[in-house]
Amino acid sequence: MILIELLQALLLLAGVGFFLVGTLGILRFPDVYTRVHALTKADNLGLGLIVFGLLLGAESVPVALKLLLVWGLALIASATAGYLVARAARRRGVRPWTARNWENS
Amino acid sequence: MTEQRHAVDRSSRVGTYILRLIILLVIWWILSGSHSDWWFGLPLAMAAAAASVWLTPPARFLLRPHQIPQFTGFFLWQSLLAGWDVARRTLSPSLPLQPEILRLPMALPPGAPTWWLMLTISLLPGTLSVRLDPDRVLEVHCLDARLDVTGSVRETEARLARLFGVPLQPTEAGARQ
Amino acid sequence: MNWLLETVALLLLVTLVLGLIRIWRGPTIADRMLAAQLFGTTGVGLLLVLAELQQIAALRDVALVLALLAVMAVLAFVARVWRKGPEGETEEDPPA
Amino acid sequence: MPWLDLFLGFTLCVTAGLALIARDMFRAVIMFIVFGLLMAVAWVRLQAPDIALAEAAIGAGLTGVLLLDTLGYLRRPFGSRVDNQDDRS
Repeated sequence: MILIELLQALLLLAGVGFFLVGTLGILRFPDVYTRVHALTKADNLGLGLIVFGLLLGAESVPVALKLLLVWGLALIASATAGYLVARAARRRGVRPWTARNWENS
Repeated sequence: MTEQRHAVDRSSRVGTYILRLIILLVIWWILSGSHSDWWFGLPLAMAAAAASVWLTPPARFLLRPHQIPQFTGFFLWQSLLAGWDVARRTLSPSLPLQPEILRLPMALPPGAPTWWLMLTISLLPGTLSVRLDPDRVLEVHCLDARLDVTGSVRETEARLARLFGVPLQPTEAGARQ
Repeated sequence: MNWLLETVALLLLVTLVLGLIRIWRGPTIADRMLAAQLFGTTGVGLLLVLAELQQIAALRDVALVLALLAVMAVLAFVARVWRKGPEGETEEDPPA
Repeated sequence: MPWLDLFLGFTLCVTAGLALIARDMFRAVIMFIVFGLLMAVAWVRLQAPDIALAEAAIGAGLTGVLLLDTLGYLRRPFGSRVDNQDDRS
Protein backbone atom coordinates (compact mmCIF):
# COMPACT_ATOMS: atom_id res chain seq x y z
CA MET A 1 0.00 0.00 0.00
CA ILE A 2 2.74 2.40 0.99
CA LEU A 3 4.55 1.43 -2.18
CA ILE A 4 1.61 2.49 -4.31
CA GLU A 5 1.38 5.83 -2.54
CA LEU A 6 5.08 6.38 -3.04
CA LEU A 7 4.77 5.62 -6.74
CA GLN A 8 1.78 7.93 -6.95
CA ALA A 9 3.70 10.76 -5.31
CA LEU A 10 6.60 10.18 -7.66
CA LEU A 11 4.38 10.27 -10.75
CA LEU A 12 2.55 13.41 -9.61
CA LEU A 13 5.74 15.29 -8.85
CA ALA A 14 7.32 14.21 -12.13
CA GLY A 15 4.19 15.42 -13.93
CA VAL A 16 4.41 18.83 -12.31
CA GLY A 17 8.10 18.90 -13.18
CA PHE A 18 7.30 18.42 -16.84
CA PHE A 19 4.65 21.15 -16.70
CA LEU A 20 7.26 23.50 -15.26
CA VAL A 21 9.72 22.50 -17.96
CA GLY A 22 7.11 23.06 -20.66
CA THR A 23 6.40 26.56 -19.42
CA LEU A 24 10.09 27.27 -19.12
CA GLY A 25 10.50 26.07 -22.69
CA ILE A 26 7.75 28.42 -23.84
CA LEU A 27 9.68 31.23 -22.18
CA ARG A 28 13.16 30.30 -23.35
CA PHE A 29 12.72 28.91 -26.86
CA PRO A 30 13.41 31.38 -29.66
CA ASP A 31 10.45 31.18 -32.05
CA VAL A 32 6.89 29.97 -32.53
CA TYR A 33 7.79 26.58 -33.98
CA THR A 34 10.18 25.58 -31.22
CA ARG A 35 7.67 26.78 -28.62
CA VAL A 36 5.04 24.50 -30.13
CA HIS A 37 7.50 21.65 -29.58
CA ALA A 38 7.87 22.55 -25.91
CA LEU A 39 4.14 22.92 -25.46
CA THR A 40 2.92 19.74 -27.08
CA LYS A 41 5.58 17.39 -25.81
CA ALA A 42 6.39 18.47 -22.28
CA ASP A 43 2.85 19.36 -21.29
CA ASN A 44 1.23 16.24 -22.62
CA LEU A 45 3.78 14.11 -20.86
CA GLY A 46 3.19 16.12 -17.67
CA LEU A 47 -0.57 15.64 -17.91
CA GLY A 48 -0.05 11.96 -18.69
CA LEU A 49 2.10 11.41 -15.63
CA ILE A 50 -0.41 13.21 -13.42
CA VAL A 51 -3.23 11.12 -14.92
CA PHE A 52 -1.34 7.89 -14.27
CA GLY A 53 -0.53 9.05 -10.76
CA LEU A 54 -4.21 9.69 -10.04
CA LEU A 55 -5.11 6.45 -11.80
CA LEU A 56 -3.39 4.45 -9.08
CA GLY A 57 -5.78 5.89 -6.52
CA ALA A 58 -8.93 5.72 -8.64
CA GLU A 59 -11.89 4.22 -6.82
CA SER A 60 -13.65 2.52 -9.74
CA VAL A 61 -13.13 1.45 -13.32
CA PRO A 62 -15.26 4.20 -14.92
CA VAL A 63 -13.32 6.83 -12.99
CA ALA A 64 -10.03 5.42 -14.22
CA LEU A 65 -11.32 5.26 -17.79
CA LYS A 66 -12.58 8.82 -17.52
CA LEU A 67 -9.12 9.98 -16.51
CA LEU A 68 -7.68 8.23 -19.55
CA LEU A 69 -10.39 9.76 -21.73
CA VAL A 70 -9.47 13.23 -20.51
CA TRP A 71 -5.83 12.56 -21.31
CA GLY A 72 -6.59 11.23 -24.76
CA LEU A 73 -8.75 14.23 -25.52
CA ALA A 74 -6.06 16.60 -24.31
CA LEU A 75 -3.48 14.81 -26.46
CA ILE A 76 -5.55 15.12 -29.62
CA ALA A 77 -6.49 18.69 -28.74
CA SER A 78 -3.00 19.96 -28.20
CA ALA A 79 -1.48 18.08 -31.14
CA THR A 80 -4.17 19.58 -33.36
CA ALA A 81 -3.74 23.03 -31.88
CA GLY A 82 0.03 22.89 -32.25
CA TYR A 83 -0.25 21.81 -35.88
CA LEU A 84 -2.78 24.52 -36.67
CA VAL A 85 -0.69 27.26 -35.09
CA ALA A 86 2.46 26.07 -36.84
CA ARG A 87 0.65 25.89 -40.18
CA ALA A 88 -0.82 29.37 -39.72
CA ALA A 89 2.61 30.73 -38.85
CA ARG A 90 4.12 29.08 -41.92
CA ARG A 91 1.39 30.47 -44.15
CA ARG A 92 1.89 33.90 -42.69
CA GLY A 93 5.53 33.60 -43.60
CA VAL A 94 7.03 33.51 -40.13
CA ARG A 95 10.59 32.40 -40.77
CA PRO A 96 11.86 29.63 -38.55
CA TRP A 97 14.66 30.54 -36.23
CA THR A 98 17.92 28.87 -37.08
CA ALA A 99 21.16 28.71 -35.17
CA ARG A 100 22.77 30.84 -37.86
CA ASN A 101 20.58 33.92 -38.17
CA TRP A 102 20.09 35.57 -34.83
CA GLU A 103 18.29 38.60 -36.16
CA ASN A 104 15.05 36.69 -36.58
CA SER A 105 14.27 36.03 -32.97
CA MET B 1 -5.85 3.47 -54.05
CA THR B 2 -8.56 5.63 -55.54
CA GLU B 3 -8.95 9.15 -54.26
CA GLN B 4 -12.69 9.63 -54.26
CA ARG B 5 -14.81 7.80 -51.78
CA HIS B 6 -17.32 6.11 -53.99
CA ALA B 7 -20.35 3.95 -53.53
CA VAL B 8 -20.21 3.00 -49.89
CA ASP B 9 -22.51 0.06 -49.89
CA ARG B 10 -25.28 -0.39 -47.43
CA SER B 11 -23.77 -3.17 -45.38
CA SER B 12 -20.67 -1.15 -44.52
CA ARG B 13 -22.93 1.72 -43.48
CA VAL B 14 -24.80 -0.51 -41.05
CA GLY B 15 -21.57 -1.98 -39.76
CA THR B 16 -20.12 1.47 -39.18
CA TYR B 17 -23.29 2.49 -37.37
CA ILE B 18 -23.11 -0.46 -35.01
CA LEU B 19 -19.40 0.05 -34.36
CA ARG B 20 -19.82 3.73 -33.56
CA LEU B 21 -22.89 2.99 -31.44
CA ILE B 22 -20.85 0.60 -29.32
CA ILE B 23 -18.05 3.15 -28.92
CA LEU B 24 -20.53 5.86 -27.94
CA LEU B 25 -22.23 3.57 -25.43
CA VAL B 26 -18.87 2.83 -23.82
CA ILE B 27 -18.17 6.57 -23.64
CA TRP B 28 -21.59 7.12 -22.07
CA TRP B 29 -20.81 4.45 -19.52
CA ILE B 30 -17.51 6.15 -18.70
CA LEU B 31 -19.06 9.61 -18.48
CA SER B 32 -22.09 8.76 -16.38
CA GLY B 33 -20.17 6.60 -13.93
CA SER B 34 -21.72 4.07 -11.61
CA HIS B 35 -25.32 5.21 -11.90
CA SER B 36 -25.78 5.00 -15.64
CA ASP B 37 -29.21 6.03 -16.87
CA TRP B 38 -29.56 3.86 -19.91
CA TRP B 39 -33.07 5.03 -20.79
CA PHE B 40 -31.47 8.37 -21.60
CA GLY B 41 -28.08 7.26 -22.76
CA LEU B 42 -29.21 4.65 -25.28
CA PRO B 43 -31.44 6.92 -27.43
CA LEU B 44 -28.81 9.65 -27.20
CA ALA B 45 -26.04 7.32 -28.36
CA MET B 46 -28.24 6.03 -31.18
CA ALA B 47 -29.00 9.56 -32.36
CA ALA B 48 -25.35 10.55 -32.09
CA ALA B 49 -24.21 7.49 -34.03
CA ALA B 50 -26.79 8.20 -36.74
CA ALA B 51 -25.63 11.80 -36.95
CA SER B 52 -22.00 10.75 -37.15
CA VAL B 53 -22.68 8.28 -39.97
CA TRP B 54 -24.62 10.98 -41.76
CA LEU B 55 -21.96 13.67 -41.30
CA THR B 56 -18.81 11.56 -41.58
CA PRO B 57 -19.10 8.75 -44.09
CA PRO B 58 -17.86 5.33 -43.04
CA ALA B 59 -14.09 5.17 -42.75
CA ARG B 60 -12.20 3.33 -45.42
CA PHE B 61 -9.48 2.51 -42.94
CA LEU B 62 -10.02 0.49 -39.83
CA LEU B 63 -7.61 -0.09 -36.99
CA ARG B 64 -6.51 -3.66 -36.64
CA PRO B 65 -7.31 -4.51 -33.02
CA HIS B 66 -4.41 -6.86 -32.40
CA GLN B 67 -1.95 -4.11 -33.38
CA ILE B 68 -3.35 -1.53 -30.95
CA PRO B 69 -1.40 -2.59 -27.81
CA GLN B 70 1.86 -2.62 -29.70
CA PHE B 71 1.28 0.83 -31.12
CA THR B 72 0.15 2.18 -27.76
CA GLY B 73 3.32 0.92 -26.15
CA PHE B 74 5.44 2.49 -28.87
CA PHE B 75 3.55 5.75 -28.53
CA LEU B 76 3.82 5.93 -24.73
CA TRP B 77 7.52 5.16 -24.74
CA GLN B 78 8.21 7.67 -27.50
CA SER B 79 6.24 10.43 -25.78
CA LEU B 80 8.25 9.79 -22.63
CA LEU B 81 11.42 10.18 -24.68
CA ALA B 82 9.99 13.32 -26.31
CA GLY B 83 9.24 14.99 -22.99
CA TRP B 84 12.67 14.06 -21.69
CA ASP B 85 14.31 15.42 -24.83
CA VAL B 86 12.52 18.77 -24.54
CA ALA B 87 13.30 18.94 -20.82
CA ARG B 88 16.99 18.31 -21.45
CA ARG B 89 17.17 21.04 -24.08
CA THR B 90 15.20 23.53 -22.00
CA LEU B 91 17.22 23.06 -18.86
CA SER B 92 20.67 23.11 -20.40
CA PRO B 93 22.05 26.66 -20.21
CA SER B 94 23.33 26.80 -23.78
CA LEU B 95 19.92 25.89 -25.28
CA PRO B 96 21.14 23.30 -27.82
CA LEU B 97 18.78 23.79 -30.74
CA GLN B 98 19.37 23.47 -34.42
CA PRO B 99 15.89 23.73 -35.94
CA GLU B 100 15.29 22.99 -39.56
CA ILE B 101 12.32 22.30 -41.80
CA LEU B 102 12.45 19.05 -43.73
CA ARG B 103 10.24 18.05 -46.61
CA LEU B 104 9.24 14.41 -46.55
CA PRO B 105 7.08 12.72 -49.18
CA MET B 106 4.27 10.71 -47.63
CA ALA B 107 4.12 7.00 -48.15
CA LEU B 108 0.81 6.46 -46.37
CA PRO B 109 -2.49 6.69 -48.26
CA PRO B 110 -4.40 9.95 -47.79
CA GLY B 111 -7.14 10.18 -45.20
CA ALA B 112 -7.08 8.83 -41.69
CA PRO B 113 -3.58 7.24 -41.79
CA THR B 114 -1.99 10.52 -42.87
CA TRP B 115 -3.82 12.46 -40.18
CA TRP B 116 -2.71 9.97 -37.58
CA LEU B 117 0.86 10.32 -38.76
CA MET B 118 0.73 14.10 -38.57
CA LEU B 119 -0.73 14.07 -35.08
CA THR B 120 1.59 11.34 -33.86
CA ILE B 121 4.85 12.81 -35.03
CA SER B 122 3.91 16.10 -33.38
CA LEU B 123 4.07 14.21 -30.10
CA LEU B 124 7.27 12.32 -30.87
CA PRO B 125 10.79 13.51 -30.04
CA GLY B 126 12.00 16.50 -31.98
CA THR B 127 9.41 16.55 -34.77
CA LEU B 128 6.39 18.71 -35.52
CA SER B 129 4.22 18.54 -38.62
CA VAL B 130 3.81 21.99 -40.10
CA ARG B 131 2.08 21.69 -43.44
CA LEU B 132 0.85 19.11 -45.89
CA ASP B 133 1.34 20.11 -49.52
CA PRO B 134 -1.27 19.13 -52.09
CA ASP B 135 1.34 16.89 -53.73
CA ARG B 136 1.56 14.94 -50.48
CA VAL B 137 4.82 16.30 -49.18
CA LEU B 138 4.80 16.87 -45.45
CA GLU B 139 6.79 19.72 -44.00
CA VAL B 140 8.29 18.66 -40.71
CA HIS B 141 9.89 21.09 -38.30
CA CYS B 142 12.56 19.41 -36.26
CA LEU B 143 14.22 20.70 -33.14
CA ASP B 144 17.61 19.31 -33.94
CA ALA B 145 18.64 18.56 -37.50
CA ARG B 146 21.56 16.51 -36.21
CA LEU B 147 19.18 13.75 -35.17
CA ASP B 148 17.92 11.14 -37.59
CA VAL B 149 14.52 12.73 -38.08
CA THR B 150 13.78 11.06 -41.40
CA GLY B 151 14.43 7.65 -39.92
CA SER B 152 12.11 8.14 -36.96
CA VAL B 153 9.32 9.49 -39.16
CA ARG B 154 9.75 6.51 -41.46
CA GLU B 155 9.55 4.15 -38.52
CA THR B 156 6.34 5.77 -37.29
CA GLU B 157 4.99 5.52 -40.81
CA ALA B 158 5.75 1.80 -40.96
CA ARG B 159 4.11 1.22 -37.59
CA LEU B 160 1.00 3.13 -38.66
CA ALA B 161 0.86 1.13 -41.87
CA ARG B 162 0.87 -2.01 -39.77
CA LEU B 163 -1.77 -0.54 -37.43
CA PHE B 164 -4.13 0.24 -40.29
CA GLY B 165 -3.13 -2.72 -42.41
CA VAL B 166 -2.40 -0.61 -45.47
CA PRO B 167 0.51 -0.86 -47.88
CA LEU B 168 3.19 1.82 -47.98
CA GLN B 169 3.54 3.47 -51.33
CA PRO B 170 7.16 3.46 -52.41
CA THR B 171 8.71 6.93 -52.34
CA GLU B 172 12.10 8.23 -53.13
CA ALA B 173 14.27 8.77 -50.10
CA GLY B 174 13.30 11.82 -48.04
CA ALA B 175 14.41 14.92 -49.87
CA ARG B 176 16.17 17.37 -47.64
CA GLN B 177 15.65 21.03 -48.29
CA MET C 1 -1.49 12.40 0.82
CA ASN C 2 -3.48 15.63 0.85
CA TRP C 3 -0.51 17.86 1.42
CA LEU C 4 1.09 16.34 -1.64
CA LEU C 5 -1.95 17.02 -3.81
CA GLU C 6 -2.08 20.57 -2.49
CA THR C 7 1.57 21.12 -3.28
CA VAL C 8 1.03 19.76 -6.77
CA ALA C 9 -1.95 22.09 -7.30
CA LEU C 10 0.03 25.07 -6.04
CA LEU C 11 2.95 24.28 -8.34
CA LEU C 12 0.58 24.00 -11.30
CA LEU C 13 -0.75 27.46 -10.47
CA VAL C 14 2.81 28.77 -10.33
CA THR C 15 3.33 27.33 -13.82
CA LEU C 16 0.27 29.21 -15.00
CA VAL C 17 1.62 32.48 -13.66
CA LEU C 18 4.94 31.93 -15.42
CA GLY C 19 3.01 31.41 -18.64
CA LEU C 20 1.50 34.87 -18.23
CA ILE C 21 4.91 36.33 -19.05
CA ARG C 22 4.81 34.80 -22.53
CA ILE C 23 1.29 36.09 -23.09
CA TRP C 24 2.37 39.58 -22.14
CA ARG C 25 5.58 39.59 -24.16
CA GLY C 26 4.36 37.98 -27.37
CA PRO C 27 5.98 38.90 -29.75
CA THR C 28 3.60 37.50 -32.37
CA ILE C 29 0.01 36.82 -31.52
CA ALA C 30 0.59 33.14 -32.24
CA ASP C 31 2.84 33.02 -29.18
CA ARG C 32 0.04 34.43 -27.06
CA MET C 33 -2.39 31.90 -28.47
CA LEU C 34 0.03 29.09 -27.69
CA ALA C 35 0.34 30.25 -24.11
CA ALA C 36 -3.45 30.19 -23.85
CA GLN C 37 -3.42 26.60 -25.09
CA LEU C 38 -0.80 25.84 -22.46
CA PHE C 39 -3.16 27.25 -19.86
CA GLY C 40 -5.85 24.90 -21.08
CA THR C 41 -3.66 21.83 -20.58
CA THR C 42 -2.42 23.01 -17.21
CA GLY C 43 -5.97 23.84 -16.17
CA VAL C 44 -7.07 20.31 -17.04
CA GLY C 45 -4.30 18.88 -14.87
CA LEU C 46 -5.16 21.27 -12.05
CA LEU C 47 -8.84 20.31 -12.14
CA LEU C 48 -8.02 16.60 -12.09
CA VAL C 49 -5.78 17.07 -9.06
CA LEU C 50 -8.45 19.15 -7.32
CA ALA C 51 -11.05 16.47 -8.04
CA GLU C 52 -8.93 14.03 -6.07
CA LEU C 53 -8.09 16.55 -3.35
CA GLN C 54 -11.62 17.75 -2.68
CA GLN C 55 -13.31 14.45 -3.54
CA ILE C 56 -15.67 16.01 -6.07
CA ALA C 57 -16.11 13.59 -8.95
CA ALA C 58 -17.89 16.19 -11.08
CA LEU C 59 -14.63 18.08 -11.48
CA ARG C 60 -13.42 15.43 -13.89
CA ASP C 61 -16.31 16.41 -16.14
CA VAL C 62 -15.27 20.04 -15.83
CA ALA C 63 -11.78 18.99 -16.91
CA LEU C 64 -13.25 17.16 -19.89
CA VAL C 65 -15.25 20.20 -20.96
CA LEU C 66 -12.20 22.40 -20.56
CA ALA C 67 -10.06 20.08 -22.67
CA LEU C 68 -12.68 20.23 -25.41
CA LEU C 69 -13.26 23.95 -25.37
CA ALA C 70 -9.69 25.15 -24.94
CA VAL C 71 -9.04 24.05 -28.53
CA MET C 72 -12.02 26.00 -29.76
CA ALA C 73 -10.21 29.25 -28.98
CA VAL C 74 -7.23 28.12 -31.06
CA LEU C 75 -9.54 27.08 -33.87
CA ALA C 76 -11.27 30.45 -33.85
CA PHE C 77 -7.89 32.13 -33.82
CA VAL C 78 -6.54 30.21 -36.79
CA ALA C 79 -9.74 30.40 -38.80
CA ARG C 80 -10.67 34.01 -38.12
CA VAL C 81 -7.86 36.15 -36.81
CA TRP C 82 -4.66 34.95 -38.36
CA ARG C 83 -5.47 33.70 -41.77
CA LYS C 84 -3.99 34.73 -45.05
CA GLY C 85 -5.09 34.16 -48.58
CA PRO C 86 -8.53 33.82 -50.14
CA GLU C 87 -11.38 32.08 -48.46
CA GLY C 88 -12.02 28.46 -49.20
CA GLU C 89 -8.36 27.63 -48.93
CA THR C 90 -8.78 24.68 -46.69
CA GLU C 91 -6.47 21.74 -46.64
CA GLU C 92 -6.89 18.54 -44.79
CA ASP C 93 -7.57 19.08 -41.14
CA PRO C 94 -6.90 16.35 -38.63
CA PRO C 95 -10.07 14.90 -37.15
CA ALA C 96 -10.70 16.56 -33.81
CA MET D 1 -3.54 25.32 4.00
CA PRO D 2 -4.64 28.68 2.57
CA TRP D 3 -1.63 29.13 0.30
CA LEU D 4 -3.38 27.72 -2.69
CA ASP D 5 -6.41 29.97 -2.27
CA LEU D 6 -4.36 33.04 -1.52
CA PHE D 7 -2.24 32.53 -4.58
CA LEU D 8 -5.31 31.84 -6.69
CA GLY D 9 -6.96 35.07 -5.55
CA PHE D 10 -3.78 37.01 -6.21
CA THR D 11 -3.50 35.56 -9.71
CA LEU D 12 -7.13 36.36 -10.42
CA CYS D 13 -6.54 39.99 -9.51
CA VAL D 14 -3.40 40.13 -11.64
CA THR D 15 -5.05 38.68 -14.75
CA ALA D 16 -8.10 40.91 -14.34
CA GLY D 17 -5.85 43.95 -14.02
CA LEU D 18 -3.75 42.96 -17.01
CA ALA D 19 -6.84 42.41 -19.13
CA LEU D 20 -7.98 45.91 -18.21
CA ILE D 21 -4.75 47.78 -18.81
CA ALA D 22 -3.70 45.96 -21.99
CA ARG D 23 -3.59 48.41 -24.89
CA ASP D 24 -3.49 45.66 -27.47
CA MET D 25 -6.88 44.07 -27.98
CA PHE D 26 -5.58 40.59 -28.63
CA ARG D 27 -3.58 40.61 -25.44
CA ALA D 28 -6.67 41.69 -23.53
CA VAL D 29 -8.76 38.88 -25.05
CA ILE D 30 -6.20 36.24 -24.14
CA MET D 31 -5.96 37.63 -20.63
CA PHE D 32 -9.73 37.42 -20.41
CA ILE D 33 -9.65 33.76 -21.45
CA VAL D 34 -7.05 33.05 -18.79
CA PHE D 35 -9.13 34.96 -16.27
CA GLY D 36 -12.13 32.79 -17.09
CA LEU D 37 -10.07 29.66 -16.62
CA LEU D 38 -8.79 30.79 -13.23
CA MET D 39 -12.30 31.84 -12.26
CA ALA D 40 -13.44 28.28 -12.94
CA VAL D 41 -10.74 27.02 -10.60
CA ALA D 42 -11.84 29.57 -8.02
CA TRP D 43 -15.41 28.25 -8.19
CA VAL D 44 -13.99 24.78 -7.65
CA ARG D 45 -12.22 25.95 -4.51
CA LEU D 46 -15.54 27.41 -3.33
CA GLN D 47 -17.08 23.93 -3.58
CA ALA D 48 -19.28 24.87 -6.54
CA PRO D 49 -18.45 22.43 -9.33
CA ASP D 50 -21.63 23.23 -11.25
CA ILE D 51 -20.75 26.90 -11.59
CA ALA D 52 -17.20 25.87 -12.40
CA LEU D 53 -18.52 23.79 -15.28
CA ALA D 54 -20.52 26.73 -16.61
CA GLU D 55 -17.58 29.08 -16.18
CA ALA D 56 -15.18 26.73 -17.95
CA ALA D 57 -17.59 26.29 -20.84
CA ILE D 58 -18.70 29.89 -21.18
CA GLY D 59 -15.87 31.95 -19.76
CA ALA D 60 -12.85 30.07 -21.02
CA GLY D 61 -14.46 28.57 -24.09
CA LEU D 62 -17.33 30.29 -25.82
CA THR D 63 -16.64 33.89 -24.85
CA GLY D 64 -13.06 33.49 -25.97
CA VAL D 65 -14.20 32.17 -29.34
CA LEU D 66 -16.71 34.98 -29.78
CA LEU D 67 -14.22 37.68 -28.81
CA LEU D 68 -11.56 36.28 -31.12
CA ASP D 69 -14.07 36.12 -33.94
CA THR D 70 -15.02 39.73 -33.37
CA LEU D 71 -11.37 40.69 -33.32
CA GLY D 72 -10.92 38.97 -36.67
CA TYR D 73 -13.69 41.11 -38.14
CA LEU D 74 -12.29 44.27 -36.61
CA ARG D 75 -8.80 43.67 -37.94
CA ARG D 76 -9.88 43.22 -41.50
CA PRO D 77 -9.95 46.44 -43.46
CA PHE D 78 -13.25 47.38 -45.06
CA GLY D 79 -13.95 45.84 -48.42
CA SER D 80 -11.04 43.45 -48.46
CA ARG D 81 -11.07 39.82 -47.69
CA VAL D 82 -7.37 39.49 -47.07
CA ASP D 83 -5.88 40.41 -43.75
CA ASN D 84 -2.41 41.72 -44.40
CA GLN D 85 -1.73 43.79 -41.34
CA ASP D 86 1.51 43.54 -39.57
CA ASP D 87 0.91 41.15 -36.76
CA ARG D 88 3.80 42.17 -34.58
CA SER D 89 1.94 44.27 -32.12
